[in-house]
Amino acid sequence: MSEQVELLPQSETIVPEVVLADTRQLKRVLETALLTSAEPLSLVEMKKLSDVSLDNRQLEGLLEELAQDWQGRGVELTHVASGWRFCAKAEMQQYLDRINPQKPPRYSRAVLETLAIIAYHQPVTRGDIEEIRGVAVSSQVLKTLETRGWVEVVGTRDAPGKPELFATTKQLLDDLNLRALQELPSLQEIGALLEQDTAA
Amino acid sequence: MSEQVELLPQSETIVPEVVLADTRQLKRVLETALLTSAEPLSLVEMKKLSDVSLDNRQLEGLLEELAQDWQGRGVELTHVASGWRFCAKAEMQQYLDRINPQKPPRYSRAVLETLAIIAYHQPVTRGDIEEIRGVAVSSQVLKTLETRGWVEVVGTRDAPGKPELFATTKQLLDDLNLRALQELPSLQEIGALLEQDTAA
Amino acid sequence: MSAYKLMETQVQLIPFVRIHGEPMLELPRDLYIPPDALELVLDTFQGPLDLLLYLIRKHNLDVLDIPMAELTRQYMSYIEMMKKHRLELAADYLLMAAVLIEIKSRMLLPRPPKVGEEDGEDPRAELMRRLLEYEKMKLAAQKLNELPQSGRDFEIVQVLIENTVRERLPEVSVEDLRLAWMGLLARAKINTHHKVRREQLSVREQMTHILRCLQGGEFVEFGKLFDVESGVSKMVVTFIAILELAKEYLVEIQQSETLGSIYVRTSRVITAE
Repeated sequence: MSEQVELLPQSETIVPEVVLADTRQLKRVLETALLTSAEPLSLVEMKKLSDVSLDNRQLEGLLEELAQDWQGRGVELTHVASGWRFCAKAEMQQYLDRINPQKPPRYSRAVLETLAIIAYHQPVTRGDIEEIRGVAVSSQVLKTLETRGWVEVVGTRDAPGKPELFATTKQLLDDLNLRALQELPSLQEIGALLEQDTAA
Repeated sequence: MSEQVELLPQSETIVPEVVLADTRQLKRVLETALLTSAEPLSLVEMKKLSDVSLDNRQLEGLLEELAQDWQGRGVELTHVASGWRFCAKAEMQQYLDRINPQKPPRYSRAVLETLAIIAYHQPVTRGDIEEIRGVAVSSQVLKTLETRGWVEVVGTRDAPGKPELFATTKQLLDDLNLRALQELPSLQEIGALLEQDTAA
Repeated sequence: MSAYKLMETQVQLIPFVRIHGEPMLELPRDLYIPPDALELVLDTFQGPLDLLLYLIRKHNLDVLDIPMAELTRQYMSYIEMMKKHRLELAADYLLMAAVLIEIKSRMLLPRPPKVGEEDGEDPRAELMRRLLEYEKMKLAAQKLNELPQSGRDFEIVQVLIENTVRERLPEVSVEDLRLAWMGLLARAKINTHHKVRREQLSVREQMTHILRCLQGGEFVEFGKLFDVESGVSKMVVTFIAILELAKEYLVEIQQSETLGSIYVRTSRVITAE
């Protein structure tokens, strides 16, 4: 650790809260934790990795550096709803599919429409969904979305029969590489698209 | 890619089967595949990632290079029986544990009660324990405590069948952060608590 | 205020179906659909709103100015087929037919002179609203499906953590022991008078200690069992512990001659001899 000894006197003007050598080690640990974690890591979780206390700004600074370090690779550090995680770039998928050609099932229109209604109108009851779609919603459809972890019951409406209220989960945002619901395609744009079409 | 232009003429002696730019891309793809695969990847699988055909030697050469590139990081590329995979270094474990603390398992009530009886009534035989608990004490329970180093046989009682006498060890005191058995909650206090409880 | 006209182009939102194994990229131009294709069509449409939207688009109709008579007639011809073949699926469609006919009949009635805003409302308004809302969700569903999806369009990195040898052992606290004991007391209704007497733990501990000292089975000189440096109270405790052990027949105390050395050993050895 002669490095540390040499560096300390130099940093007399600004006293860094985290010493350079420690920063390097912390980045190694952060990288390892992010690479090995099955779920995105939140700032709160990542702070536990540091021996010295870090504020959000410092930690985010390190994460940005880490993201920079990974530029040009097939894998990138992304910021999603529940935190940060490494994932492969979409352009890599064609290669990865060669090894593992199994794909998750494509969802039926019934499932996708139900998901869209829950995403854009949440919280909604099954009745609300049926009202918009104009048909009964099979339990299977909701089950599919719940099993995938994309949709969950968040309460019941104070109405006869206490119908359950469905909403989308963080998992959905994570799986779509989004940070917040606002990042979903905007309904206004979709509406505008319809108008454009009709105006044409 | 001026690099490529400069480098290619140099390699006139050996005509590489894989051009340098392609090699770089192949390494990116290899790295991505290894990072995203849940299982170790075999050479056969990894060959599918290349657009040009590779022999084992070439592929292994690339993997060695990749392993080199990762040196000094918290994650390393390792060669296991069924292929190659990235794996976190053991030294990282302590940090990763901070984020994902495994919940320590708990002992059954039988184990805890047996331990309490041995602690408060030592030295006791299995018969004594059974009398107090009102049920048979399985060998497994005593074995668990002995294996843990918390209980040991300190003699036998001069009675038919020469039952073994169990007592607690210093290790138990150490593990409970006690200096002496007297520091255990006194039975009187416990009894008082119970009476209070039942009176309440 | 330009009218909403739904473009023909959106017909492509409907996935193609296969009839007799032949892909059908577009639904038949005419309204007649062969009976055996109907089931497929029924599966193709997501419901009456979807079917209505299809009819409106196919004929380049204006949602905001639906020609109710024509739309209802076409819709009914579909329904007739459904009734014959997949009655159980046709309920929602029949309901919609009722709605359509109701709208149509209200439009046929002469409109009363404007009394209030509500009365002047176009009977088609609610249907239009629903059609437009559904269409929006349909498009939203498509947009959602186009977003890159984890596992389908990109992979999550997952590097192994070798869950190292370090096996986690259960942790026990003093509190656990206290609770265990309370459980015992509560359950077995142990005679409190007997068991919760003033337990002299220090004596018990010392008894264990002495048994350990005697583990070799040899006689140990009485005095050697006392640690003079540990203080008077400890020595008293040791003495009581030896007496207690003797009382419980755990040790044997021998003195071969008066005023001679006293020896202690575990009683086990005696019987072993």
